[in-house]
Amino acid sequence: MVTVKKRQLLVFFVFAAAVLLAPFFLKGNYLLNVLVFVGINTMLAIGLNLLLGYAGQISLGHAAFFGMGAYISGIITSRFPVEPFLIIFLAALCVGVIAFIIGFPILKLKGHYLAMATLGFGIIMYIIFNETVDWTGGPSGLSGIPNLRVGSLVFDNDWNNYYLVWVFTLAVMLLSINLSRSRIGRALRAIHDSEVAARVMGVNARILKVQIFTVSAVISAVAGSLYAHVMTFIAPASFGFNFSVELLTMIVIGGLGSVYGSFLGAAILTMLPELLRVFQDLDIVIYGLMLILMTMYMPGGLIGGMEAAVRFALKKIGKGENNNAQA
Amino acid sequence: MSRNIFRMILVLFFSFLMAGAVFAAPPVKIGALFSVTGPASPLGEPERNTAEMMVAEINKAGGINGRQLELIVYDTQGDATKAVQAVNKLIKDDKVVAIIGPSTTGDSMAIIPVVEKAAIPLISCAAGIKITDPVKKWVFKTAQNDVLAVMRIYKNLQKQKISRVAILTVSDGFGSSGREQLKLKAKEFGISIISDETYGPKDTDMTVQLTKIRNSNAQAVICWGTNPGPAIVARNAQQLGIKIPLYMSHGVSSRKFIDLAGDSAGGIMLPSGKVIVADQLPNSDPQKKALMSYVNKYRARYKVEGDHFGGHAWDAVMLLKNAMEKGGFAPAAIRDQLEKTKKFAGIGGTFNFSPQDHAGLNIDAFVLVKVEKGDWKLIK
Amino acid sequence: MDNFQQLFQYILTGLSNGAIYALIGFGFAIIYNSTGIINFAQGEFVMLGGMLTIFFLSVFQMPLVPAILLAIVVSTGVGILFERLAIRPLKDAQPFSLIIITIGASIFLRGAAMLIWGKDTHALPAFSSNDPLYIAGATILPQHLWILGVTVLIIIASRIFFNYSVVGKAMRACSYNPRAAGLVGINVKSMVLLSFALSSAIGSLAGIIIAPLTMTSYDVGAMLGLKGFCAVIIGGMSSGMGTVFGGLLLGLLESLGAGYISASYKDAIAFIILLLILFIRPEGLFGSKETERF
Amino acid sequence: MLRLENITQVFGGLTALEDVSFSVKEGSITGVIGPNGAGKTTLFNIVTGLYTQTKGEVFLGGENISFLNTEELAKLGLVRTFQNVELFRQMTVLENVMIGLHTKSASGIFSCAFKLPGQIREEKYILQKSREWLTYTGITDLADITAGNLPFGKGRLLEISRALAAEPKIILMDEPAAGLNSRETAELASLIRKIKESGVTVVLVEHDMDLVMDICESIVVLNLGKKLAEGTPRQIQENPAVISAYLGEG
Repeated sequence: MVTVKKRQLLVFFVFAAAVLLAPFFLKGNYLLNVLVFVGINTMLAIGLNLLLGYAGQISLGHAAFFGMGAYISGIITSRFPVEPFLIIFLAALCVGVIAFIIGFPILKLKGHYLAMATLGFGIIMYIIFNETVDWTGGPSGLSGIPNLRVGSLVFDNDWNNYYLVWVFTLAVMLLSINLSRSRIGRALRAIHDSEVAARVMGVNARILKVQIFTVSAVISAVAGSLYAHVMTFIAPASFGFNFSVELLTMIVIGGLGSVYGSFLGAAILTMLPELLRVFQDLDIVIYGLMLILMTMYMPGGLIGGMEAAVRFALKKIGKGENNNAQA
Repeated sequence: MSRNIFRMILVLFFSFLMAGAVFAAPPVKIGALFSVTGPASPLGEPERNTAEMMVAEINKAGGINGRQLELIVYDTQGDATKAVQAVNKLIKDDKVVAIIGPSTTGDSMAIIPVVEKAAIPLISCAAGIKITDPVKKWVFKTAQNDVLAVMRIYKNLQKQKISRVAILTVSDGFGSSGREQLKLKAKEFGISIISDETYGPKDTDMTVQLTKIRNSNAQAVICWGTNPGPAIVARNAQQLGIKIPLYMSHGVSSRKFIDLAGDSAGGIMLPSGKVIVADQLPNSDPQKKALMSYVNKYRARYKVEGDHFGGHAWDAVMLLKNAMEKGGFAPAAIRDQLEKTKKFAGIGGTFNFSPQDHAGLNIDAFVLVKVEKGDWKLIK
Repeated sequence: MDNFQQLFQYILTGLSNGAIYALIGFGFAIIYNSTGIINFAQGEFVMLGGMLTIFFLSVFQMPLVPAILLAIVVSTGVGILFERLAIRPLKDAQPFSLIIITIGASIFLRGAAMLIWGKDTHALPAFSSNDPLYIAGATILPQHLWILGVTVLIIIASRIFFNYSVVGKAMRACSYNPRAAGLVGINVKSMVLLSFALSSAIGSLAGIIIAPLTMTSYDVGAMLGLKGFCAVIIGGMSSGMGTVFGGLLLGLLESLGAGYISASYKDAIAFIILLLILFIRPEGLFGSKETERF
Repeated sequence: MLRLENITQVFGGLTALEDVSFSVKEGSITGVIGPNGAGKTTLFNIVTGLYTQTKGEVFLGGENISFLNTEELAKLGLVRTFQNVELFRQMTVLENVMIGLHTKSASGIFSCAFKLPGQIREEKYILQKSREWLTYTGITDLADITAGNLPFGKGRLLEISRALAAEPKIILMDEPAAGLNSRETAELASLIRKIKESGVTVVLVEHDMDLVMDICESIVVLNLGKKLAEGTPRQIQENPAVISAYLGEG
């Protein structure tokens, strides 16, 4: 057990080191810009994964929390001179409170009904972003959001933004790994497998589901806030149902219940337009097919498939190591 | 003074380079961002088609100053995030010298900070007035500002002594921008908006809004949207027996609108770029030549009618071509030449750029047309 | 014009839109009741119906009625294929895998339609005349009557089918308890297949009869599908008549909301009602409460 | 220890339980028997708070627990096992038992995410205790296997280990011998005795009469939702009403 823990820590540090060193190899490359968005999407995917992958509760409206974070940040900073970074916490706090309140009635629902309720919530929020033109700028968007700054350091280029976003992303990753390896993480997975049995063992499923929903929303809001300041422009189209589905696709493809899977899925989907450019308009079809095929034939996602392959290889070699590498 | 000398050296240098190595010179890369898929695809698709057609044509004619062009098109899907990623790739990876598009105001606003910083000229094909107002150093646009369309309608209303109007706008970027301008300019023309309704881009029935308008004592209705919404509005208005004049925006100035609205389109008026009535223009119209050539070529290549969205891309490519012919292929030179463009008769109108005006068009860019017997009729 | 006439027009509009939602919702309910699956791709069958009819009309120059019939047959075929290829191979699927698969299917179908037929919007000619009918000062189009008529017909047909035919009864049995149904010799798999076939047929029919009014394009399915979904939730999944009332109620509330509150928030009104129903009475207004099983 | 008073449960128009009362002595093994459909599992569901009874009250150690949640009951020391074995199938055997210690730990989301010192200490305690419980039920060697891959009999043992990890005062077992072979049943019997000897009260619903007669000190018989009889195994075996109910059932 101790070795598993140590190995996990090692994996995380190797990953973190790779992330932090990457820009030195990508200087001046547009990939650095793509990786900024990979970071933001990784954060979002992890947030959704905590809810869906661990606790087994689906959400088709997560883009709404992302949007709320972005709009709270964007509207306030484009109007008032607010202390930088304070706004991120403010956005997270507001969204957290809202998620906590609506979490109680929403998470009473299960399965398809839960999916529908979260979808409805997402659409309502999208309509609000779209229609409150005086605040959000409506469909043509909100521009003139300032970049974040610390003293004389302004986060207005890819290099700076990369570190800004990835410091947050790595923190979210580490905290999620910690969480998944704790009594709370286990309780969430227990709810996923059998809610009744979990409750019989004293797990307060109702509260815990609302709590993780809130945490997930807060992570999304932080991502949204960062997104607003990186882009300096936001429009409702980025926070609609399509994006909620895109997030879902990320974790289905990457791996449900896996932090690194979230990263993998986010990276693939963020770069997908690049990879599919050859196919032009075909990408939407491929995207739909991928969702179906992955769910049918690789329910553990790519990370699950890779783990299975590694385990198989190890077995072949004869090490036969027992691992339960679920981060 | 020294700048001019520098520029001359640059120009000389480039011409020398090209004269010496016509065949060896790599093609000049131009980036294009259009929302080919997604909700704004009715705009993005003809734009992409037109741009590809024009570049192919230029290359066939020997390129610009002997150099071939290479058009790199990315799809923004009408999503700001994807637009920003794509523009970064165009600039940093493909190393384009200029960019045309995007199709929507939102996408344009999203990428403006990026092109401004990278110092790459952008010719947007979106209509939102805020793209070039205030003027941004590197940003130009070819789509007529929607305020010009608003003024064209209001002028006509004034002429008919109509002062009470109802507006019905779609709640997307196009409609909300139109709504803003309609409200802003009303007073100037002595018009009061007595009913202000909206509908969603995916709505399939507008009877309720029109019933409200019918009961509001308005003398005319102005509907602002892109297909298919306004066609449904036209049909619903006919169903409800609304007799007051119905104005549409330039968002539906294509053959498609008449097809969709059927006989309910009769009598509807709208401001439009001249492209749909190209053959009805007098030969004296400076744009006529360009318009006819565009209409014919587009029909020959794609088997459908070209519309004014494609026209925005036509203008963007041609403006670039002119600028590059005069100033070479350096981004800064292209920008400077663009800003000097005068009396360029394109599809969207006659462009006159200046350091104070990067939109370059005036109200003459629009004509008012009316649907008569299933076709567009120019109103003089 | 007086306020009463205005109100009456809202009600008429609301009811005719509501019938559309009910018809689409009906397709959801059929699949849900025999499999417990909510088919997020249902809206795409609505799109397929309209687009296929236009395709047959324009490309093959077919007359209207054969084109409609062929469109329904082809959409039903797509529904059957979908069940065979993507639903049946799954064993012990969790709800969220099914949600993801049906969402994937909806994206796929929409994308395929875009590739095949392009991004243009098309209008189908009205089945009968286009002259509005006047009822107490409010107007309605003959096509609306077609919609109302077809909805009523489908309701009657499905009542008869589910209550009196052997196959219909077998389908109902599967919904109550698939294992028990299997034990008494009902072929559960073919019942599931049949439910997909039926619901895609009804969906495409809905898409066809509304296309003259609402126009159709590759992406018309998503919003209509969601509205149909709201209709079933409001009415109650388990109740056929409930779905109809749910649809009509949704249509009415939408048009009254748009008329008296704000047209901008019309869709928000639909979804707020959806949430309220889910929170307060998840079995729907007309559904019967199921005992929760452990 | 556990007392049921006039429990009635109506589903729709159907009365599943009618006016059932009995009590369970602390430190005893009590069996609840009856033909299929007698309402035994319903009774368990009511006691453990999964159903809310239509009428009647439940007391645990003198405290009225009629309207407490399942999870609150677990904190008070009342846990159960399920007829069909409800394991956390995607988790390992060890992790399943660790869930049993949920009520014995308190770290919240915040301290878990940030690995505060208290949480680390707690985690060590949970791990150590869980291993002890695996030893107690003799399945230590299965610790790292995914629970879904366990054979049925071992799953049963795991479910009991998990319940014990919560250190309950009283444990309700729903047909613990169902699906076990005779050797496994014998092992189960001795395990249940061992549990009882450690001071935990046991209530079981069971069809295996030999097992019930062997280990139970007191038996409650339900038939068609009503209490038919109550007493020692001997008394029950001789009760004419019970005999006719069972014979009548065939």
